[in-house]
Amino acid sequence: MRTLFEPKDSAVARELAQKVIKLADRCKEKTGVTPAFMEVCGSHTMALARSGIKLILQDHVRLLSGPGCPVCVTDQKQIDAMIEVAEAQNRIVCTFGDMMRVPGSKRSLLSAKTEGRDVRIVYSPLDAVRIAQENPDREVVFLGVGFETTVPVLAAALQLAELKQVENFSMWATTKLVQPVLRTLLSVKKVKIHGFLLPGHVSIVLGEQAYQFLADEFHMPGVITGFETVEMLSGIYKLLQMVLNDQPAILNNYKSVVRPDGNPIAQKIMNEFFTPCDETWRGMGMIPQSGLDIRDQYSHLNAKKKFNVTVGEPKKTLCRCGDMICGLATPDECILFGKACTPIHPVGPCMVSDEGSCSAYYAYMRKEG
Amino acid sequence: MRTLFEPKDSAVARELAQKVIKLADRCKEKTGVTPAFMEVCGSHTMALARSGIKLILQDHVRLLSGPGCPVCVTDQKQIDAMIEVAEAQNRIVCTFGDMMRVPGSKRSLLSAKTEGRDVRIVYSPLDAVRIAQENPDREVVFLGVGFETTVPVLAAALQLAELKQVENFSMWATTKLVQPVLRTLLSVKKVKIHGFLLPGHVSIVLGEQAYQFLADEFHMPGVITGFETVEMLSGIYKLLQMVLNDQPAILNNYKSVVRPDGNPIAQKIMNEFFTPCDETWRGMGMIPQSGLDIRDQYSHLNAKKKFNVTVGEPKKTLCRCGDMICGLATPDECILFGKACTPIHPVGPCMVSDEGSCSAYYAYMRKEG
Amino acid sequence: MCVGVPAKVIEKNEFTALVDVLGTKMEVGILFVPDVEIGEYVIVHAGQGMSIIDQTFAQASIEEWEKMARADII
Amino acid sequence: MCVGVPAKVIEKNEFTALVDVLGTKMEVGILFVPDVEIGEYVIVHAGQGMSIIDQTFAQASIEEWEKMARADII
Amino acid sequence: MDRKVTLAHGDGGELAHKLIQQIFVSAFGNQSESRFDATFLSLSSGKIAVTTDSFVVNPLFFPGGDIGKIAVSGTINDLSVAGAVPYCLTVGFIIEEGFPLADLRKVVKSLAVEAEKAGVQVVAGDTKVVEKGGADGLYINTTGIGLQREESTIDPSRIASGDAVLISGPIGDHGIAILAARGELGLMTDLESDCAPLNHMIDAVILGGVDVKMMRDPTRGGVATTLVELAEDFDAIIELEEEKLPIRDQVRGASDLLGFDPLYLANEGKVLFIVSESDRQKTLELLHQFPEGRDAAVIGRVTGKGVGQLLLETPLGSKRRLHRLSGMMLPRIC
Amino acid sequence: MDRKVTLAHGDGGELAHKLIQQIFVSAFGNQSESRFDATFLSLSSGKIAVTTDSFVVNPLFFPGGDIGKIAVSGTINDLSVAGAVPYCLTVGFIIEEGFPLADLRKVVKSLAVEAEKAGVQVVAGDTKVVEKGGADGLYINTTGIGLQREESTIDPSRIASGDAVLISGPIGDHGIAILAARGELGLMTDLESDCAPLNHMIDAVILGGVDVKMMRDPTRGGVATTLVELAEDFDAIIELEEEKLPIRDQVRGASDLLGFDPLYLANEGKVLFIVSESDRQKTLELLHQFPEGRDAAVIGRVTGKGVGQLLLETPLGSKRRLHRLSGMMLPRIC
Ligand code: SF4
Ligand code: SF4
Ligand SMILES: [Mg+2]
Ligand SMILES: [Mg+2]
Ligand SMILES: [Mg+2]
Ligand SMILES: [Mg+2]
Ligand SMILES: [Mg+2]
Ligand SMILES: [Mg+2]
Ligand SMILES: [Mg+2]
Ligand SMILES: [Mg+2]
Ligand SMILES: [Mg+2]
Ligand SMILES: [Mg+2]
Repeated sequence: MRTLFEPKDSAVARELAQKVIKLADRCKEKTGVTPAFMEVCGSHTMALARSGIKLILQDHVRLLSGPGCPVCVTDQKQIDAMIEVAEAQNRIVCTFGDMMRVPGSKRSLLSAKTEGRDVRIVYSPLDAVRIAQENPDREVVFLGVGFETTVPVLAAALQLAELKQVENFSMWATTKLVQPVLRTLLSVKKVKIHGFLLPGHVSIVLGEQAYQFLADEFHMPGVITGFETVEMLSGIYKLLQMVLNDQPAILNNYKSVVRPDGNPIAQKIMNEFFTPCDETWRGMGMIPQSGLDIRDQYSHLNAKKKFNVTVGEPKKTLCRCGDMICGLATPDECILFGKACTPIHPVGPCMVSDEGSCSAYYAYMRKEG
Repeated sequence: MRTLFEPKDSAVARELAQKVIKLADRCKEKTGVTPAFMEVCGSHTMALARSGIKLILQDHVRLLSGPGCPVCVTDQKQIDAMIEVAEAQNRIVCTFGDMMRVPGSKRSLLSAKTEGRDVRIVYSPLDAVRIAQENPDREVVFLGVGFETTVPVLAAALQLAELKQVENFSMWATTKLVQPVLRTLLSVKKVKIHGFLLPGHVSIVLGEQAYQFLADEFHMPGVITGFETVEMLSGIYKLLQMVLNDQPAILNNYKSVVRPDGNPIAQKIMNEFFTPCDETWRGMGMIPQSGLDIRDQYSHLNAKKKFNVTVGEPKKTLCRCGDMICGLATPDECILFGKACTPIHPVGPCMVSDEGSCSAYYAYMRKEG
Repeated sequence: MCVGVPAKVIEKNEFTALVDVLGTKMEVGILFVPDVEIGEYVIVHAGQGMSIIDQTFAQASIEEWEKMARADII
Repeated sequence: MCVGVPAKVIEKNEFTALVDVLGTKMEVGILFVPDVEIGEYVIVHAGQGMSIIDQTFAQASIEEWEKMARADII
Repeated sequence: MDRKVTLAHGDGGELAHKLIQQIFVSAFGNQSESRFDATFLSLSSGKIAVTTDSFVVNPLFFPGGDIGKIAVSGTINDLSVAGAVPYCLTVGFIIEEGFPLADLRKVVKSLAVEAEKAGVQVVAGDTKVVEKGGADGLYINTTGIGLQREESTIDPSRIASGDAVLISGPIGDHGIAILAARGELGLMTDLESDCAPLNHMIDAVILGGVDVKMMRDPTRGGVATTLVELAEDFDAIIELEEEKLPIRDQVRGASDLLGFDPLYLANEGKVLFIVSESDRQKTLELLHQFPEGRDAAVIGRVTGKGVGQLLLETPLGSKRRLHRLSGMMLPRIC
Repeated sequence: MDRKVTLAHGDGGELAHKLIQQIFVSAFGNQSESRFDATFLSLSSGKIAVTTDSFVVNPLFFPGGDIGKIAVSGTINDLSVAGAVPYCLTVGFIIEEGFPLADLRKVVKSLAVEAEKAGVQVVAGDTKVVEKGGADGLYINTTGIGLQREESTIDPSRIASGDAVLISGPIGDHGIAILAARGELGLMTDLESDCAPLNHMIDAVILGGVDVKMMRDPTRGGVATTLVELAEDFDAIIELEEEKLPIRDQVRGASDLLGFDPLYLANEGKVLFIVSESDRQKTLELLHQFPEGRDAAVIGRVTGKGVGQLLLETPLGSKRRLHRLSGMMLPRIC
C-alpha cells in the first residue's frame, strides 16, 4: 500500500533503480558474470514485472522466477484429482480464484463450472465452512493450495469446522514448504544464482531464522523483501552489496512486517492440524518432507480420505513449468509460450496463476500481440 | 372429433337447433314454463357455450350448469391443503393444468411456482410416477381431483407406483362421485329442472344403469350425451320429447362410446385402490359417501397420511360457486363476476377451470369488454 | 368433467398404444381397453384409453340426427 | 506466493476486525494477531490478519531507501 | 476455440474479441459497430419505422426453424405489417455459460440466412454471457429499422363496414409445433412451425395495388387476441366465421387432446389483412402465389364501427364474442 | 395487479396488455408500436447511427444506479462516442417469473428518468417473461438510434503522433462498486458506480470546437482493453503514464485486496478522448465544467503510427506493453 511503504516521490524509485544498475554493473565487472538472483515468491515475480523492474534491469541483473507460486508447483495428478472431486453431483467445491483456470488433463475447474458443477470462488477458506453450514444437505469441499503463509489460514478453516462440527465440510489440501525446495534447488538442481530475494509474506509466519542455512550451508545471500517497487529495488541493492563484498547473510528488508521468530500463533495452529509429508512438485518430482498434510486425527476433514478419487497418469505435454520454477529457463524459451499456451488456453499452471512466471511474462514482458 | 361424430354438413346442426327450439316452445306452451335442463358435466357446460348452443337456445331452453367440474366442487380447505403440500422445499408437486390457477386462501399453485416451488403440469398421472423414478432424492406428490372418469386413471398411477416400489411417490386425492350429488341436488337442494344432460365420459366407467334412480325415484328424465354440437342438440331434443310426453327415462345417446354396464376393468382397479368416504363439496357441504379415498392398505401412497399438513379455516368470500353448481344461479347473477372475479384473478374455482360455469360464461357468453 | 378425445390406435404394445388424433400422435395407456385392436378408435382421457368406440353405433347416430333434423314438428 | 495487503484496523471484535484499505473495508480474522489494536495496520492474506505492521520500522525503511537513492556508487 | 461458451467470452477481453471475430463478423460481414461503438447508415429518407422484440423460445431448435430464424422473422414481420420496408436489424445475444459453440454457430448461421433471404442487413450486434442457470441457453433481441413507403395505404381510420379480413395461412402451427418439440406432454407431430419472414409476400400485396387498410401478425395470444386488440384500438366490429378458419388437422387434433383453442395459439409466419371489400379476391390471388400464402383465406369481415369487438359466428349460426387470451393456456383434462 | 411477474404477463393476452399499459406506457408515454407493431419516426435526415447492447448486471440495484440507468447510459454513450447525437431508444425486457412488480416499476422509472435527462425518447418496447430460473431477475436490451452530426471531426485516420489521450474521470468505479454490491467477497465500500449518460458533456466538447479524432467508452475490459482495441483498429501506438491515471483510493484498495488491475475494471460513465495535442487543455477545461468530468485527466498520448499497440510507462520510467483482458479477472490470494 502506497501510503505505508512508499516514499511520497517516485523519483526515489527511479534513482534507486539507477543505483542498482550501477552496482550490478560493478558486480559484473568484478565477477565477470551478470549477477543472477532468484525471486522465490510468485508475488515478487509479478510485482517485479508489473512495476517495470524486470524490464529496466534486464541487461544488468538476471531475475529468475523460483518455485514460489503454489499453483505452478502443484503436481498435475493432484490437479486432476481436485477437478475430479468437483465432478460429483450435489457437491459444492470452493477454492481460490487462482485455481479456476488451471488445466487438468481433461478440463479445468472453470470448465467444470461451465458444465454446471457448483464451483465457487471464495476469498477466505473460512467462507467455505460457512457455505457448508448454509448447505447442510450437500458436501462442501475446499480445495486448498499454498505455502506457509496460507497453511495457517487453511488450519483456521479446519479448526472452525471442527469447533462447529460441520460434518459436510472437508478440505483437499496440497501444500508446500519453502525450506526443502530451496535446499533441493541448490543441492540437486544446482541452480546457478548469486542470491535469493526471499518471500516477504511466507516470512511473516516463518521468521528470519528459517533461511539461515542458505548463508551457512550454501554461502548464498538472501534478503527478505516486501512487494513495493522501492522495497524490491532495495532488496536487490542489498543482495548486490553482499555479492560484491562476498559476505553472504540473511537480511530482513521487511522489518515492519516480518519478526525474527515469525508468527508463533500461526505456527502453532498449523502444527496442530498439519504434519509434514513427502510432496511431489511439478517438474521437480518428489521432495521428501516438503509438504504438509492434514493430521490423522482430523481425517474426517480430509477430502482425500473422505472421498474415493482415482485418477490416471496425467498426459505429458511440452510444458516447461518445471524448468521455469527451477530458474532453468525463461518463458520465452518455451516453444509453446504465447502460441499454444496463453492465459486463455494455458497449457501449464505457470501460465494460469497471475504469479506464474509465464503469466507474468505474458502480461508484462511480452512484446508481440 | 369431427370426422367420427359429426355429420359432414353443418346444415344438419343448424336445422336440428331449429327443431329443438320448436320443440321447446311447444313444451313451454304445454307446461307454461321454459323447460330447464341441467348439464351435469363441466365439459358440457363449456361445449354448449363454445358451440353457440347456449346462445341460440337462450330464450327457449334454460341450460343450468351442474356440479360436474371437479375443480369447482373441491372444498376450499382441500385446495389450501394441496397448496400447502407444494410449499415444502425439495418437493416436486405434479398436477393437471386445470388445478394451477385455483385460488387458495392465500395463493394458488401457479403463484407457488412463480415463487420458485417445483410445480409441474402433467397430462397423465402416470407421468408423475415416472418423474418420481427420475428424482429418487425428492418427494413427488400428485394432486389428484376428478370424478369417476379420472379416478381409474389415478388408481392406475397408484398401481404403477406400487408395482415399481416408487417410495418417493404419493398422491393427494380429492375425488367425487356423481350419483350421491345428483340425489342431494334433487332431494336436499330441491333444484327446479325438468331433466339432466348426463355426462358422456363418466358414463364410460359407470354405464347406463347408474342413473336409473333419477327416472324411478325422482320422475326425472336423463340423456347420456357426447360433446359434439349435434350430439348435445339431439340429447336436448330427446329430453324435450320425454318432458312433452311425460315419460321420463334414462336414454343413452352416446352408444358408440358408453356401454350399458360401463367399463368393468376400470371399475375393478378403482375399487382395488379406492373406497367410498364422506366428502365436502364446495358450497354444498358434506355429502355422505360422495367421494373416494385411497384404501388403508395403500396409506404409504396417500399424501394425506404421509405428510403432516394443517390448514386453518378458509377465509369467506362472496363467491357463489356453491349456487352455480347447484344450478341455483347463473354467473351474471354473482356480483363479483367479470369485475373482482375474472379468469386472471379468479375468486372462485368456477372461474378457473375452463369447465367452470363462470369461466365458460366469461369466455363465451359475456358481452362486455 | 373429463375431456375425452377419440383417437385411432395405430400401434399396440403390451400396456400402451400409439394413437393418432387427426395426425397428432401420442402414447396412451390401454389398461382399461386391453382388447383394442389396431385401426379401432378409443376415447382418451388423461393419457388412458377409456372406451373402444363402436363404429356401427357412431354411424347409426349420424343417420338418426339427420332424420331428426328433417323431422316435422307440428 | 501470497498476496498480502496492509490494512488499518478500524473496529475490533473477539475473533474478527473491520479493516480499511484506502477506503474499502472488509471483515478479517484476527486469530493470528489477537493483540492488534484499533488504528494499527495488519497484513491481510486470504481473509486473515497475518502480522501487525511496526510503523517505526516502516518509517525507518523509507528513510533508508531515500538515503540509498542518494548514495554515491563509485 | 473452446466447445462451450464461457463467462470469459462475455468479459470484453481477448475471448470476447475472438468470439465476435470468428462467429459474428464472419456471418454478418464487417460490423463497423465493433470499431465505432455504433454503425453509420445513410438511408434514402429520414422517415423510418422502428420495432424491437426479444426471443425466448424453448426449445431453441424445433421443426421448421430455430431461435435465429424466429428472431429475424418476428422483427421483419413487425416492420412489414406496420407497412414499412425492412431495412436493417440489430441483434443482441444473451448466452448461458456452457452453451455449445456449435449450436451458437448454427443459430447465427440461420439468422444470417434468413436476414439475407429477407434482404436486410445485420448492422450491429452484442453478446453477453450470463452464469450457468442465468438463462435457458440463449435469448436473442432483434431491433428492426424499416423505411416508410410512399405508396402505403395503411390507415386504420379507413377501416369500414364491409372490409374483408384475411389470413395468409393456417393458424396455430407454431404453437403446437413448439409444444410438441418440448416433448413434455407426449405430443408427437410432424407439424412444422410456420416461422418465416413475410416481407416479400406483403410487398407483393401492397405493390399489387391492394387497398390494405391494416395488417397485424398474430403471434403471442394468437388470432383472437390480435384481432381483439385491433378491434379495440381502431373501434371496429369484426366478425369471424369459425368454419372459414384455416386450421391443419394436426393442430385440431393436438388442441382437442389438450383442451386448447387454436384461435389463441401463436403463429410466427402469418399475417392478418384488412382490405376493402372489392379487393378480397385480388388479395387472395396475390397471396396464393407464395408458398407462405398458399392456404390464405378470407376469414371474416368488418361489420361496423363503434366500440371495438370481435365476434365469432359458430357453425350453428350463433355469434359469440371473443376476448383476449386470459392467463396462460394450460393443458387440461377436465 | 399482482405483486410478482408471472408467465401470463408475457403471454400476449390480457395480463400482458395490462402490464404494458400500466407500467410501460405510463412511463414512456404513448407507444404507437403497441398499436402498429412498429413506431414511425420522421428524422431530420437519413444519416443515422445505430447501436445495440444487452444489460445483464448483477445485482440489479447498486450504489449509483440500477440496470435501468445503465441500459440507457450504455447505449447513449455508444452513440455519443461514435460522434452521433442520440435520438431515440428501443427497450426489450426479459423478466424472470416471480420478479417483483415493484422492482420492475423502479427499473422502468429509472430508465425513463435517464432517457429524459439524456433527451432521448423511448420509441419501442418489448416484454418477455421466462420461467423461474430462466433469467437472473431481469435483463434489458436497448438499441439506440442517433443522428450524424454535420460538425463532427471524428475520424480515426487522422490520429497522429502527439495527439493527447484523455479520460473524463477516475477509472474502475463501476467494476468495484458492483463487486462490492454483490457482497460475495466481503468487500465494503461507499463507492458508487459511475454509470451515467454522457451525451451532454460530449456535446459540449464537440460544440466547444475541440478537434476530437476518436472517442470510446471503456466499459467491459476497462481502459486497457478498450485502448488496445482502438490502437489495433486504427494502427496507433499509444502510451499511457501510470502515475497520471485517475484512480480513487477505494478502487486502489479493493484492487490490492483482490489482486485486480484497475486498468481492466469496467466503467459505465467514462469516455476516452483522442484529441489533437493543441486541444488538450481546452478539452480538460470543457470537461471540468461537468460533474461527470470534474476529475478528467490527460493520461497519455499517441507516440506513433504503425502496428497498433498500447504501452504503459511505470513510475520507474520503464514502458511495458498492455494487452487485452485475458480471461476473467478472478480474485486471487497468490
Ligand atoms: S509457456 Fe505454458 S507450456 Fe510453456 S512453460 Fe509456461 S506454462 Fe508451461
Ligand atoms: S364469478 Fe367468481 S366469485 Fe362469482 S361465483 Fe363465479 S367463481 Fe365465484
Ligand atoms: Mg416488435
Ligand atoms: Mg413482434
Ligand atoms: Mg407483431
Ligand atoms: Mg456491446
Ligand atoms: Mg437452464
Ligand atoms: Mg452498443
Ligand atoms: Mg456498449
Ligand atoms: Mg462502447
Ligand atoms: Mg413485442
Ligand atoms: Mg435466479
